[in-house]
Amino acid sequence: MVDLSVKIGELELKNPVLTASGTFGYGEEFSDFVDLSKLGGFIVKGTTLNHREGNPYPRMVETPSGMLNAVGLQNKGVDYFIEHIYPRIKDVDSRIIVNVSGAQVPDYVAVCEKLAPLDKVAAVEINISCPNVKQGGMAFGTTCAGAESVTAAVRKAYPKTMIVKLSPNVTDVAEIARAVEATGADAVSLTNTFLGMAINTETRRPCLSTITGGLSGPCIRPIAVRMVWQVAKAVKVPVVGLGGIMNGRDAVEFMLAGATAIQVGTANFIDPSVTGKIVDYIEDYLRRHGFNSATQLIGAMEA
Amino acid sequence: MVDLSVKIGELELKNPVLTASGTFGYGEEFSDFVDLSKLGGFIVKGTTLNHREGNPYPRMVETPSGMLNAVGLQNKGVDYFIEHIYPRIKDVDSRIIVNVSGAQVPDYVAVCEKLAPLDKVAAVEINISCPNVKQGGMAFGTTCAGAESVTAAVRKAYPKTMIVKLSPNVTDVAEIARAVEATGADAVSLTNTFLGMAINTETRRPCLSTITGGLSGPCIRPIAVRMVWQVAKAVKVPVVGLGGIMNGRDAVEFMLAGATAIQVGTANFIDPSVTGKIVDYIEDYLRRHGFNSATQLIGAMEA
Amino acid sequence: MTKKYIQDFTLVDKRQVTPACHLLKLAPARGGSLPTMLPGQFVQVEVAGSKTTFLRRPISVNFVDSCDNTLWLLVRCAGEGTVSLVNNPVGATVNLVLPLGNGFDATPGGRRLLIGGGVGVAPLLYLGKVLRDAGTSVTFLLGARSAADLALVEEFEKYGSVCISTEDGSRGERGFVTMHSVMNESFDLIQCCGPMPMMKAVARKAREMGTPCEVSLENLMACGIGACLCCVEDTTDGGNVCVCKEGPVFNIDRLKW
Amino acid sequence: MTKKYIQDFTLVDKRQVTPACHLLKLAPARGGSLPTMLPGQFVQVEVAGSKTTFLRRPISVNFVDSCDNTLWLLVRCAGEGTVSLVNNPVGATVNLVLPLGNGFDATPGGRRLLIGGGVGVAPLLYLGKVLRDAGTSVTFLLGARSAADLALVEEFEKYGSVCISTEDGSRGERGFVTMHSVMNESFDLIQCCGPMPMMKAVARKAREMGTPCEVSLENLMACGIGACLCCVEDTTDGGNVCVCKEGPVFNIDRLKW
Repeated sequence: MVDLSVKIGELELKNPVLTASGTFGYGEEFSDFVDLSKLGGFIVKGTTLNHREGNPYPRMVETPSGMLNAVGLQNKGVDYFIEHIYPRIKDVDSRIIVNVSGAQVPDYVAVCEKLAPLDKVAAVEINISCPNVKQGGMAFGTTCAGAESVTAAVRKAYPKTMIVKLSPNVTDVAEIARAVEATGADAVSLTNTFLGMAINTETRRPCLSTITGGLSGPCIRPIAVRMVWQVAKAVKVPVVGLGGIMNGRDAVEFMLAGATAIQVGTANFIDPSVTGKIVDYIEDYLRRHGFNSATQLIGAMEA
Repeated sequence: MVDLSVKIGELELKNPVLTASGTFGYGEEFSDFVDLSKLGGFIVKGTTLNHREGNPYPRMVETPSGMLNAVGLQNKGVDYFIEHIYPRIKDVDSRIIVNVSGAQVPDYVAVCEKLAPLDKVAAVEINISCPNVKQGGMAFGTTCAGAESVTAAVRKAYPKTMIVKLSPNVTDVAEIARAVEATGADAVSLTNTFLGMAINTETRRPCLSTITGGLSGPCIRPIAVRMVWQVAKAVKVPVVGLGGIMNGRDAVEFMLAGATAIQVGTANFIDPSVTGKIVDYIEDYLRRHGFNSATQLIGAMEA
Repeated sequence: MTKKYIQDFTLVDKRQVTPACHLLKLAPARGGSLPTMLPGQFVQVEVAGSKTTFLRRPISVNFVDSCDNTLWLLVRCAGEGTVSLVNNPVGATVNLVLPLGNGFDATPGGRRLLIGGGVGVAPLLYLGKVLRDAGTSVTFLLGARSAADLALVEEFEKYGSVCISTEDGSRGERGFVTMHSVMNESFDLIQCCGPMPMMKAVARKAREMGTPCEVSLENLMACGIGACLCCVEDTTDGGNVCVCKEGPVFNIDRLKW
Repeated sequence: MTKKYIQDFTLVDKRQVTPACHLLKLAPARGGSLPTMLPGQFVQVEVAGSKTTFLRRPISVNFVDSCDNTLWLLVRCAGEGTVSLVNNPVGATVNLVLPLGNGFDATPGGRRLLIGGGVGVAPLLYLGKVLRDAGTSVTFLLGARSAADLALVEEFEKYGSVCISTEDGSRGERGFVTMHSVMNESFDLIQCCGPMPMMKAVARKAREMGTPCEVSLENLMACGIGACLCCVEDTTDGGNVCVCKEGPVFNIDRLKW
């Protein structure tokens, strides 16, 4: 009998498999394909203080082993989430984590204050790394000062588990990770998408309405694994790893690199049932390799 | 009749197609597959002051739409190049550019001083972005001060065209590009490989002897195109674009983003004859789209 | 909303019907009956054998043949993904996510004009069949560049009267569908699928005639189930909505064109 | 050095010869004769139909059949790339870069022992044929886990005497090749290809016996033509050298094991 549970700060997860913000809707979209109660948790899409229409179409282009997106945090705002969506999903037997974005620090604080009273919202993931918004977003995630300002402010306002989602578009991600750890993050998650672009050479126009967008998918997995490895060595708080996880093997790779839990993102678009399979794979992997707890995989790479 | 020629500083190329350092040997390895005189030029592999054995095996692992390598600048040193290799290749009717690496600034200077007298070495490409060496390499390429120190010193010692090869593993590549432009670079080339890693989950050991390596291939092309676009807007000197170019369409994409010339790297491993096909594609593309000169493609994306 | 499945199918029959289009007939790999599908819904097809294809490809339901329990997909070779898909040998396994989207208004009654252009004729076959079975009179108006590009005309004739427009006049009336004489007759509802310029022209015409009109959009999409928010269309009532979930079929009153 | 080519071939015949291995026979797609290939050289095979395969796969030349102008490749299904390769239907086009590497010492004369393990027997068939044609006496020692895993034994018997070792004793002598009685006879040259542990054991044995020995390495490689410097082996005389160019065949005196 193997124990799949892991802990992110105070937060206990029944297994390390989470879903990445913006790739799993509010869970409901996937209930025909996967038993949500089988997941360690799901991270609902980027929520902002006010309603956001997001960026104009086209917002997506396929790339080699990946895709670029420029959704731009389209969402109906935190109040709509609390009134209309939370009641529908709160009874799912899994952890609900809300991803929070903002243009300025007070936005993050206001959203987190509104989410704090919700019993079934177990944690927030602070997004300081969205590449697809003009103000805020990645701007906060690419400097220590910016990252600290958001983390410290939210820490004061939000008592439960706070995960800070880091940008990979930096010279030294470990330095940013140390900065948010020092200012009160209970965990860090990485990586968000990589800033990229593509051009239609026949029309000579950019493929995305915003020209640049966020690259995700297995194409960037080797970079994400490296960053998770660097950050796990640099901080004491748990690291949540993501970036191109397509199957159970990839999930294990991130854990061996130092991740305590993992997030499945783009893979949900290709196989909406993949998260359940990943949970099964991890359990089988632990058995095959003679481990009795998922925690034994964390940083277990033998260099 | 279309004109394929482009200029990198003082250096005239018969067409924009170059080969990336470390992916085309000294040209000779490819002479059975492509007429070298058809290329705009080829960049011979990273040359250092002294002989280097490089890193231990294993040095390579396949990744989704790409590969990680950790060769570590294996080469026989600049003197061996001058005595044994240069005489063999100097009469090829194409431009020879030597990629130069070093652990300290004086190494770069010494190598460039030795190369300067060679008539048929048209330019040097200063590698301040190798992710696979302990000292120097990427360390110089990830800060403006480091990049400036190498660029300024080589500029004093080397009178011909100097291209500085930039690292993508930075927060703001445009800032580094401006720094090397200000200190005397005639052109910048980007991107070098992205720092990544992969783990064999069955052995739980890293796939590379050095744990981390450089990621190349079409997987990272969207990031490289974005960086070329940002740099081309930030500097006046020509930009040489590379990163996952697999065919003529990809080459055109980089030029539309702002590249004056392009380098073909990893694609040479999969189709050793690809460079010739890319030259043909560009010529055909110009015809199809009613251009009469390759220079008209540079930065011609309509945003 | 219809229940969604991710399911393996077997390619049981394959036929090239125009220079650009192949008809694929798929049956559930493990037997059993087909999921309930509505006319105008689509499926997300996994493309296994192409290096350069990462995402699934959305293909509209062309026909559901309850007699031999097959799902028909009309696939236009538009790129490496669709080429690789039609190159599957008969007997190959193809994974589908289905059924997706809302579908056309299939409420019986009134006179319907179903207008299709190119591969856009695909969803109209199943729609026509369902309407005809419910006793609704159906007129198809099929447009193509030339006679050779018309797909499955003989199938359409089973379910309604068929009018044809070809740009070169090689079959039916010469010109675009909007110039076809049948457009002068009166209908209670126009339902249209085809290239964007054609659908916009049809929408204009429908507004002139004051005839209600539905169009089926094919915005670029990743997930097909309303999660990625990539395929949005800016609507008059709801702002950016997912074509894969609230569409692909929209009444033109909701569209800003 | 043999001239290299990048060339399309047609898969003309395919046969599974062991649970893990398939024999593929390839002929030049546009006709013409095969390039000159030396025993022990290899080819780089493009894998078109696999999402997860980016690089070519190096496969050693198993046999060159000048009668029907085919190149034989013995392919072990080791991952998605090789599986996709053997799943090619007869008639499929396969692109090769060839011939690559140095090859075995094929100078006639003396008594040769050719030792192969698993799929490593592949290059020894063509080597044995070339040696036998030159009047050199050839003894094959083929090793496998069990009888079912032995490939092409009847082919080997055409070119020399065949000794067999199986780990389970289901055919020939039980145990590893290094335990086979034929190892007690004296040879002028041992040439070996197989799993690394086997080749190292053979090398040890050869050193004990004072018999010259060549082994064929299969270090992971990208380009196959000496450009990427990924497949290096650390040699006693030359430091890190490319297995794809200076190898894959090395005299054990050059190796540090």
